[in-house]
Amino acid sequence: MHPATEKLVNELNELPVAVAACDYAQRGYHYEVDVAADQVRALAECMLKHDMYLVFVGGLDVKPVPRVVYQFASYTHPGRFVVRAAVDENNMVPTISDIFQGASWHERETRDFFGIVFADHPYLKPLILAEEDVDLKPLLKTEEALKDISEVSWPAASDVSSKPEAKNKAEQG
Amino acid sequence: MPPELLRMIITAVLVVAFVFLNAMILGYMERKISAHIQRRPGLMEVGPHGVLQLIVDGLKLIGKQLVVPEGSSPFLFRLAPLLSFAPCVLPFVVIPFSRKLQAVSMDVGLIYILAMTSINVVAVLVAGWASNNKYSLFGTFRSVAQAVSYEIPMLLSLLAVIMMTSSFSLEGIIEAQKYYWFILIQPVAFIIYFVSGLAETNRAPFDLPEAESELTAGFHTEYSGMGFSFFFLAEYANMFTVCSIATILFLGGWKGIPLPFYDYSGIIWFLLKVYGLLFVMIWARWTYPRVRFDQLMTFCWKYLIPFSMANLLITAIMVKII
Amino acid sequence: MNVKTDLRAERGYFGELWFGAKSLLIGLKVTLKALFKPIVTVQYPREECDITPNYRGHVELVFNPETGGCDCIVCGMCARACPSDCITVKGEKKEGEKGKTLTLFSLDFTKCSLCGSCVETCPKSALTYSQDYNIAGFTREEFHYDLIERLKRRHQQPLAAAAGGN
Amino acid sequence: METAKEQAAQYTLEPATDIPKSNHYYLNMGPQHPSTHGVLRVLLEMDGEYVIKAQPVLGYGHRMHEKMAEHKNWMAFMPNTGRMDYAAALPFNHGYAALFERLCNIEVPERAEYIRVITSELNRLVSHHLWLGAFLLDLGAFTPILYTFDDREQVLDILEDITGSRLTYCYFRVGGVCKDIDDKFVERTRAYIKRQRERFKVYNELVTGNIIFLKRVEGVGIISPEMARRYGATGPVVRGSGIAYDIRKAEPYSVYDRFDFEIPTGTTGDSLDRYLVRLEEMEQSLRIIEQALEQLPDGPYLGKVPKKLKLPTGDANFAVEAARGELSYYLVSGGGDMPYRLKIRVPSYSNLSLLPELAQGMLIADLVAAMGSLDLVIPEIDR
Repeated sequence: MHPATEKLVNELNELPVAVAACDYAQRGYHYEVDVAADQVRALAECMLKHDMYLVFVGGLDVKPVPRVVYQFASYTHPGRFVVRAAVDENNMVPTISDIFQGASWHERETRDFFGIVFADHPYLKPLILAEEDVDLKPLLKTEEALKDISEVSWPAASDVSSKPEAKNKAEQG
Repeated sequence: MPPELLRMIITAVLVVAFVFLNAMILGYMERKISAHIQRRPGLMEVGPHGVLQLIVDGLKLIGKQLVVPEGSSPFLFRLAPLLSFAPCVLPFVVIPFSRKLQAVSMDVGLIYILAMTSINVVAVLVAGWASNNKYSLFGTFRSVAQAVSYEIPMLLSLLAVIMMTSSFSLEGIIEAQKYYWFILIQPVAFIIYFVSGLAETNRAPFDLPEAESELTAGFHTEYSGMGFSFFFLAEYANMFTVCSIATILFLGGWKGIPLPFYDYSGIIWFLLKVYGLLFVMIWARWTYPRVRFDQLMTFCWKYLIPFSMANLLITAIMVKII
Repeated sequence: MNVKTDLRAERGYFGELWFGAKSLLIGLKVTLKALFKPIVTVQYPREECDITPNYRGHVELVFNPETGGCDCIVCGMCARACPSDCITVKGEKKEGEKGKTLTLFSLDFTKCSLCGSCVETCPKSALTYSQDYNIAGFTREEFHYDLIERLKRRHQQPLAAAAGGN
Repeated sequence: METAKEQAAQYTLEPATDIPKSNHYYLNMGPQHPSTHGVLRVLLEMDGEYVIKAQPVLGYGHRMHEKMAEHKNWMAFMPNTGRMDYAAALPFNHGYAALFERLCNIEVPERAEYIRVITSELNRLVSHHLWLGAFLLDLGAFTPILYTFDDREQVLDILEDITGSRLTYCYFRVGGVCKDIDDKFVERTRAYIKRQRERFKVYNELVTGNIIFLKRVEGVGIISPEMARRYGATGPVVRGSGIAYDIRKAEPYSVYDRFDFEIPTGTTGDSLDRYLVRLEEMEQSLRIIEQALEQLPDGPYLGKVPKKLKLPTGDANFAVEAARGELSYYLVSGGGDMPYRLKIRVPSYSNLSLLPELAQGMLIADLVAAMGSLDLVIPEIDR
């Protein structure tokens, strides 16, 4: 682990967030972070302080509440963080567009596609969709397609042995 | 009919005919040269090697509607192309194409030409303002500022030649180059004049009034059909005028080694020199990027004007000494 | 690795003039050289480029000279593999033959994204890519190809032409 | 907090300067403008020739690729990836194929990886050629675009011979590529590399050393490393600012760790640096291709892949260095063979998002130059 990443992880651990190291070869990122909506800004500030840049902000429509997915990486050392923030009871997440200015467009796009509202965003107008399509929210899942968060996450570390790709490999062989 | 009037009518017809012919030749030259510089064949469809393309284009432009945009000033909008075209024709009256071929001999021929070419900027101003289009207005701003500031080095460089010959008459200046061309002793003045000429005619790299990538088409964005073609004609007529002044003042006008067809050797030499300079103009256009507006001004005030003034001063001293 | 920085050098008043004039003349030299070089473009409708045999146009049925038709067994794999649903395959069972006989193979080329899934999934290799690249038309219906018809036309025309010659 | 909620819920909060001062005015640059390359519209608030505020307006070419991905298996979506970035489609192919390989743990034959690298780098050259011509066209030089297109055609011919198409490639497959390269390809590519090296001299003579060009791009559109980071800029934009960040080195994928190449970086982060970085990148791409052709192993070009992929539940990310910067596919899977959600992080999106800050106080001519140097592909931004 790169020392800079280590420092960041240590600092993140002080926040009330759940940081889990992942297998890069399997997932393509190094850390998975679960965070509550009210901790998003603190996390983003921490990322900014440690020379991370914002890769993207996106939405993920799951039960029980939709998630906002942030990805951070660094220009100088390997260390890719996927942050999943659950929206609060008002379908809202605080904006980080004043911390990472690049988040502004990503947040507007997420508002377009998922209807997730970013509190305090200075200009939350539709970006990609037309203004009359403000309630279209095309990426929201239908009731039957909607899955629980546990159904779209990796199985817990304990049952790594029963990973589906092991099965895939067996099929190939 | 009094012979003087007849002469005037013939002159007018010939001059206007020449302006159209010149625009066609230059249009063809420009498109062919640009094509070959870019390693493509260019016009190939109408006539052998596309020589008739410009006639077809002209007919097309005549046939097209002049769309007057909403919110524009219709009278001024229609006036501007004419205002641009008419003054461009007039300088041709005094240009000595050869010893014998000159419509009107004027003692102040040079001043007359310079006065006429300066009117063009008014046409551009009217066109841009009347179009009610922000891009056109931009083009106009730029064009006026550019034309006004480049007039200074242009005149200063010409003044050096005038000082040497003590004459404003074009024939007088040509006669003074009996033994050598003035480009040999006034190279700086020639370069300054030519660069200012490029700027005056809005040719690349100084084509800011119609900068395509910034202003779509600048002052003539809104023009179509004949309105546009008048601007087009005026541009080529202006180019010809600028190059013929350069030929007369620096390259010895129609003087040259006598050719077998004696009677016509003067006009052949003159046209050869003028079209040679026009080739350089076209060649430069298809080579360089466009300068930025403030750089255009900086170049004028920082380089052209000091150099032309120094050149004038040295010329004055040399004239006094010799 | 840093890119070259000598372009940013402070040159002074006359240095800049010298540098600029030189660079402009070099530019003119490049374009003048190009002026006398042969052209590299093709006068398109008059002459056409040689297209590589690997070009992937829309799909065509492969002609089987032994049967005089195509090898399609109407399994429908191509239609299922197509991401844009632009292939329709129909066949009917004929007496005395095993398997189905192809009666309709239509391609809606307006929807096709030229991915090649159909060709790759075909178990009998009965599909191939066409070499047509300058396709144009006035209506959408012109791009609804009947591939059986096209196959027939492709392999009857040479015969007819030869017959006409005799 | 209550007011913040109300504000955000309205969605129609106007920015402070929506009403221009009396001497300011709006200028619509695009969607049909010679220098916005495609359907980008930039709403400019101008004071004379100076830009006070620039607001890109997006979505004119939006096709909702992310939604389409949720309803298609990998092969059905593969053509879509090539249609996002029309100028360099193969890295987009690459990322998507490699993402599934990562999720399903599929081995790719070595030869296939080499073919992928070679063709991706050729495609990067195609993209940079297109950019170079268009950038100079923005600056008012008409001729270079014809020269770069002449060279670009050579690469396109090579790629067409292998992939079957010229622009929107659909060449990579999960587990390899769909067609093997042959000796003719190797030969032609070698010949092309030789030719291209000669051509760089022409570019340098005609453009790089030209005083007008230098004056137009030097000090224009300066992006500081800090600013690049705040906006998440990647690719040549961030390298122009002096940060040596390249996914090919930072998180080596495929076989990029086997080649010796360098990451060109600028010093000031202006348009000139971005120009030089891209030009140098073309040279580095040639180096990579040369080495890859040298090391090209024999073997199969397509690995063993189950007919129907079964995705594990979970998420995975795959980042590749596309021609314009970092391309990330982030896939969330709920089993089955289709993604539950696919987020495509495209480089131009973040690179363009810094335009409003970059454009403040610029001349309109500089804005055109700066936008050209960002190398935008609008269908990629709109997706």
